[in-house]
Amino acid sequence: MEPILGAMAALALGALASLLLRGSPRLARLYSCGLAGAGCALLAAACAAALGGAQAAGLTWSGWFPFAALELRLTPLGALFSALVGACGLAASVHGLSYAEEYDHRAGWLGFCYCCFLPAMALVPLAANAFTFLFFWEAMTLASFFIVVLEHENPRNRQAGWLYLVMSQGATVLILLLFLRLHGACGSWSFADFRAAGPGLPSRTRDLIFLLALVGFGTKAGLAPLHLWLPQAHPAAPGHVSACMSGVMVKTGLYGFLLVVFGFLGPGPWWWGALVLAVGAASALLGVLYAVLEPDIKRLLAYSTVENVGIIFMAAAMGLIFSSFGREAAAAAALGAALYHAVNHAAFKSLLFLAAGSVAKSSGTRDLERLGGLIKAMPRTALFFLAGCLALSALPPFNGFVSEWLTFQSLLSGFGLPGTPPRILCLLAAGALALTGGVAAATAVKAFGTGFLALPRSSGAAAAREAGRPELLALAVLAAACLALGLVPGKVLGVLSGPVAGLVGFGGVPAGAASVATSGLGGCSPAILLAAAAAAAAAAWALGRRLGGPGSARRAPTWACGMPGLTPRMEYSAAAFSKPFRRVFGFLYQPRREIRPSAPAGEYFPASIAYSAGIRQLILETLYHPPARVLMRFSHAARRLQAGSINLYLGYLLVALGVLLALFLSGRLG
Amino acid sequence: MALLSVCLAPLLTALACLLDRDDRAAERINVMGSAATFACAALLAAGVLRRGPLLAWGGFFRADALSAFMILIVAFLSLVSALYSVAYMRREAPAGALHWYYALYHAFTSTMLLAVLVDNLGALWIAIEATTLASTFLVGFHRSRHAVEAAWKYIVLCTVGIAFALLGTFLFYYASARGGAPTLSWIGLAGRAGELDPGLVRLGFIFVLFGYGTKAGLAPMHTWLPDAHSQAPTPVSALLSGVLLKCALYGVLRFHILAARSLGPDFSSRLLLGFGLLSLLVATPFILVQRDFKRLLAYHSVEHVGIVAVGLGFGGFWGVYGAMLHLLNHALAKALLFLGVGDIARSFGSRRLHRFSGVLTVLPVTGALFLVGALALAGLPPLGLFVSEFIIAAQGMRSGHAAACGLLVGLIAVILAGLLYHVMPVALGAPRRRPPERPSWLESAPLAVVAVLLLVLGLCIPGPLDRTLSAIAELVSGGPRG
Amino acid sequence: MTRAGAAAFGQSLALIALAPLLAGLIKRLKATLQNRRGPDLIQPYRDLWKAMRKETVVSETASWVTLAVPYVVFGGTAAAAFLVPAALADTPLGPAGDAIALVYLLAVPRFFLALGGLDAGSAFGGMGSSREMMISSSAEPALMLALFAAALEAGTTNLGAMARRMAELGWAGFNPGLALAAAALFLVALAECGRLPVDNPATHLELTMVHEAMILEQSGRGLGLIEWAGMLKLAIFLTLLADLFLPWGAALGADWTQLGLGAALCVLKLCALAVAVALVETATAKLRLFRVPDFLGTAFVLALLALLSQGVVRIGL
Amino acid sequence: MTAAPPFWIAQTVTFLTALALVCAFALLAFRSLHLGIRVYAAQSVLLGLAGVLLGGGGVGMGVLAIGLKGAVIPWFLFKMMEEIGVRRESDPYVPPALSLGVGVALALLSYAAFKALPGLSPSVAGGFALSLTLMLLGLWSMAVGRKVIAQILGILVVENGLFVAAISTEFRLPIFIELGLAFDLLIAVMVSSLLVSRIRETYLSIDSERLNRLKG
Repeated sequence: MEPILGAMAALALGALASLLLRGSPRLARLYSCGLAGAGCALLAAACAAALGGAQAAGLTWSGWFPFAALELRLTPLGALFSALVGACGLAASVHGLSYAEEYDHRAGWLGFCYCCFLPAMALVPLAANAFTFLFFWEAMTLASFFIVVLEHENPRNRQAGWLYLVMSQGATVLILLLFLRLHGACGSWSFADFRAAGPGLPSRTRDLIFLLALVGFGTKAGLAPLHLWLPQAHPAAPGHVSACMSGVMVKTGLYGFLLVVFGFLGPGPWWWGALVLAVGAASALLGVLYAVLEPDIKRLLAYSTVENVGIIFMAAAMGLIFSSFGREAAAAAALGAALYHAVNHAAFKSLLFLAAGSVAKSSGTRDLERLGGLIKAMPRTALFFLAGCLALSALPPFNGFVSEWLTFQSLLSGFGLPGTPPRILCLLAAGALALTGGVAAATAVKAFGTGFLALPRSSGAAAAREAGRPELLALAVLAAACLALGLVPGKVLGVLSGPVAGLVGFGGVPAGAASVATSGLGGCSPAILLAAAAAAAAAAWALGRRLGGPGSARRAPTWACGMPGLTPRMEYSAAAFSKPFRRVFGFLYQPRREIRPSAPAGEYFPASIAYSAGIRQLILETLYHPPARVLMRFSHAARRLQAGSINLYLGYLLVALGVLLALFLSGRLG
Repeated sequence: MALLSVCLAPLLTALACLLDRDDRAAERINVMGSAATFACAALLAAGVLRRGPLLAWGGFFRADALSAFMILIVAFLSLVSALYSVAYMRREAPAGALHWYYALYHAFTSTMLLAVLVDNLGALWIAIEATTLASTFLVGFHRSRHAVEAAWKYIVLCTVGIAFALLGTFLFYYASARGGAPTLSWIGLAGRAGELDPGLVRLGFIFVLFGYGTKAGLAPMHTWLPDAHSQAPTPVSALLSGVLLKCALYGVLRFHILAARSLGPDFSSRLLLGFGLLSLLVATPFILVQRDFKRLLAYHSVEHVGIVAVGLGFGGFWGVYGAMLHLLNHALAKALLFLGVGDIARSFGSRRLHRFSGVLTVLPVTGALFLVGALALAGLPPLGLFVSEFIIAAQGMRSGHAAACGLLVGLIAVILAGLLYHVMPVALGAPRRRPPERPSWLESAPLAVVAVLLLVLGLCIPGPLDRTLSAIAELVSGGPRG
Repeated sequence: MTRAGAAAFGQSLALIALAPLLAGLIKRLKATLQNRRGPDLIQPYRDLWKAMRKETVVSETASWVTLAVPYVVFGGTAAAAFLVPAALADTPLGPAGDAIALVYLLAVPRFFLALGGLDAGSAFGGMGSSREMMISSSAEPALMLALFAAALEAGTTNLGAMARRMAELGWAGFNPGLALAAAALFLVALAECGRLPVDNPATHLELTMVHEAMILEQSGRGLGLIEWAGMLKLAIFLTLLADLFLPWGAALGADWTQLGLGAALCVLKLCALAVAVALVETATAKLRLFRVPDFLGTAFVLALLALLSQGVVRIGL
Repeated sequence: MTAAPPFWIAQTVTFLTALALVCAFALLAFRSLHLGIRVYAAQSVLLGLAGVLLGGGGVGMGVLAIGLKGAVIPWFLFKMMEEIGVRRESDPYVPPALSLGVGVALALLSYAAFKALPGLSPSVAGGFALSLTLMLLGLWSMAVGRKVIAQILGILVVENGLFVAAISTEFRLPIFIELGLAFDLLIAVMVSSLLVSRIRETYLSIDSERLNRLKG
């Protein structure tokens, strides 16, 4: 536990330093990011060590509040998530060293919030009693809120910040009620007592606690109907912080859900798993379908976070279903897939957000419509972004493939379950996951293709410069991590068996070679596939050289239907690329299109045409606006209660007294 | 002797201000007077903490843990407001009326201190009636049409309300006749609580709760509160909502102890819980659609008084502990926000805060304090109110009021959304207009101290405060720390 | 390297080598169905030979992606070829990849082809990539569920074991569920390999081509490799159909007689499927682009029914 | 328990308090403010006499009540009305018939409340019930009255209710209560006169209709 306290001390020092050095932004940035990086490195190392070890080091300080002590415990599951925080924090801090120049006018305040955000997020998975968990959970939310509204001059950031804080507080209220209900049952705050009291609760209470956990932690994780804050809040934050938020903060929601449902409640009725599977599938589909249309690169990545969280919750749902039918091995495999995808997503989403941040900084815009041709100006960033895109669309050599493969395997083994309804659910979920995979690949092609290839479509994109060296270092490390995680699935599943055992009491991941991922129904080894493909490519290259000689390529202008020269206006931009999806999935987007030609100057050609297109935010309009409208109408009606005349107020007094006396007479007051 | 000094100090200050026509002198006397009052209060509180309850004048004055706690809050906040009003009122008050203002201000403080210290319930009623008198003139100080209307409603509604409290006091007095010589001394009644006539106690508590509830701003008797608090000068409204409501609640609490000891905790707790939840429900719609900032803060007072009542309603050691802690936290947060809003309104020269944005960038110190106050009021963690609301909610769930606890926590979240929706455009965003003048350091210093206190209370509960709150909780709930 | 391993390795190499022959056969069959002589069978080899020797011309706006695309496409497709059992009911990279891995492995060349299309910056490449991604994302659910239906029947997702299980079952294995899965896979094959109802392989008309549009800017050796990979992909899909859904005759053991018989039967099945493809291509006209999702929707419904009958409730007797 | 008062005194006290109750109802019925003030004066005198007759501590309070509330305050109110020149009738919000009905209901409620208490002797219960009735009627008349003067009258009637409670118990209340009552009376009159004058300055009319600017 001591190294972790050391890490927290380093982060606290970073926060202090950035406050003291408000005067000189450059120093404040370097100190805050540097110390944050050091702290995260220490944290990651300590947690990684604890992942393997069985002994759960603990720390209790009872001098904090009279009714609840500060309890921290290093459980395997908690260590895994804290290690994620450490790893992503390290990469983001290194990247922030040069990236955060863009925010130098508020370097001190950003550094302070950033160095408060990371320790709070790191300590949430280590909390061992309800009050500690809630305190750091709220502190994490508040610190990230201040980062989201860092550039509060832009009203969109303010609106995003408000929505984020209000939805997070709503979720925290549900989580608070959940912990209070458990506390009411066992009279103490520590999670060990919750775990003991959980199974004994009446089934109606267990269902209530499960629903509270799903909605509360689901909102924080960004599951479908509750995800509206995520695509607005994450892009508003600076690049290196939104990487932490998207990569790791949503995982704290997952950690909370797993802790409560698996840790405290234990196996429950199978409809729990079915509900989570349905919500997960909906999140995956909705997330990716909105991502494919999104022109803003950071909002695209935020929507894809909603998709990947959906996939993780689908795998966790399979774990729930299997454990409710008493199939421990399959449940362990499914949870292994969920945790594996959580780790993978943390890696490649941080990589993509950091790269997007660098692109936004050097090209001055986040809009794919105005990017393009960056591969020539920023070749290395483009390469790392490509690696991230390959991982995002789950293509073999990279890590996205293995965890999606494992999820498919657990869905397929769902057909072994007794009874027809679970099988039909697994069937539909498998279909949804496949469609999600396909559209995710399209999103990745759009992001990389229209963003980096062909000609730059704006002066900013044309004048882009390669990212700074610390940024490239962070991106390189993360890209290597994505590749490594993809090539040694067996070893990673072995490491994950500790946390999985913590959840389902049975770590049982089938032993196999380090580079092979096996499940009940089959196995795959990305390393061998990569080797085979490389061998075939080399053979083709050799054949080409023997037959056609050195084969140096000659450069010539692209064919542009005979027009004098290729202009950036001719190439396919993001909106054009996603046009087929807009048509095919029109029922969801209900796209609208407005073309207003101005008064025709000549007979045939109008002087100018105004074109505007957009899609309807279906969820916002159907699920969020009606209750808000009702609440406001009720409030305006209620406002007439204070109508200003003193006679009315005296009437209220009389009525209140009359009611009290009537209650007294009726004896109901006891 | 310390007991008397606490009451006399503000009275003497009031007299001195009254006699001295010169405004500057009045300001100096005011500062010295409030500092002296705070010193006496602190001394007394320390004394009570060390040596237990103190009696003076043959039992007429009594200072137990509850009184000491209240004295400290009243004295501290009146000191903060006094310091603030030196700079603020110099620009606001019409010439020559300043010494009247300070005289009334300190008279008002002394009545509140008297109400908290006196043991005789009749005298308690008189003191609270005296606070109404003093504060009416302060509310109507601006002589504008709105201020006069607010003062008129305030005096009429409160006088009528409190009359019923006196009837309730009569009933308690007559109820004590059954066991022997009737008495109005609280200690006497508390001692003989067992033999009081239960029927009379029930009816008496209903009238007392109705009476002092009107003064405390519990719904539906709260209608005077938004008008009075929004029209009064800022330092006065800070004192009104920060402390005066609490003194009325103190009155209710004294009778709650008597009723709990004679009838068992259920009767009075259920009433308090009912009124508390009703206050929360009534305050929520008003907060969501409020345009005027001071009225918004006034409705927040109704909400937080409701939360304290709910805390007392949940009862038990931790219910009372949380309620008292919330009382302190809210007093600090409300004072911080009212004074902050006063600063901003005066710097921009208009009350319509919705027309201004980017206060944080234009007035960094005041904007930051304003934001801290708003986040505290919303109940966000590093600041005190989160802790007290957590304790109350926990006790709610433990004592079986699961639905009430759910409603409490849900409404707090809705109110958070409403408050932030109003506060964020004002505090953040690009500034549209530069304010003609900046608040002086004298105004911002006391606010900074209050903000730091809120932060400290949010992170941990210092030893002496914890001991005081435990003593109060044991006094009220009778049970040990469980 | 046991005999079985060598045989499996040999069969994959044969598949890669004979893919252009299969494509030539289909062109020749289409020609005879349309009453014309058509090119002879080995014409695709001559095209590849010519392409390999031609000079590579790359557009000025293109980046290293365009140069890397041919090798990634050919490498990925060839690796996929090693996963598919043809004559022998076993695959050289048995444990390395199963049905799901095959689907995702085939996704890699498609991903890079799309990027190659966008790289040159011409409108045609972008249009091709956008349409290709839309078609493939609509096809993936049907493909995945069809393979799941077969996997459920065989109790494993390993392709070799599935072929072996089908061979052992013989005629008993041919139940309605698998027939539906075969139909779904056939429709998906047409869409994935850019055959007629979805995309016209023979045309260069800008508005209709999808696969061709992406490789418009490729030339010389790269173009040759991509064409070869396209033909190989068609061969892979047809072999998959032959093994999983036309059960009888795959060689179980590794001795010469069984291998010879298996190879012969496999060639026979591929010719039958080639005739089917040719028939479909001459009988149907090209669908409008936004009718393709409905086409693939039917494939998805077929696959859904197949999986329902395999996993949930047996359709028929 | 001091000795119960002799029979004839009890009878007259009951008679006097009954008359006071009638006065309270009369206040609701009559439209004119002048008449209202005279009715209030009569009520105060009646209650004062009852207090004197009951003896003990009540004598001082009774004399004070008769003198102060019977004469000084009504004179003060008359002077204030002339100064303001208010029109004579009070045109209440609710027609007199309905307000009387509500008054009766409030009276029944008060008597039921105190009758329900087992431990009380009938005379004391009657006393408290009467005081609660007077207070509720005072509150009701304030709620109904449109003029600011009506509200002041209402407060004074409520205060009379308290006076009844003070004298109705056989134990004499400590001087604090009497002081409290007098203090409360002083406040009601002094502050209201001050405020009425300030309202007149600003609104130039004391119709409480104009006093509802502060809304929401």
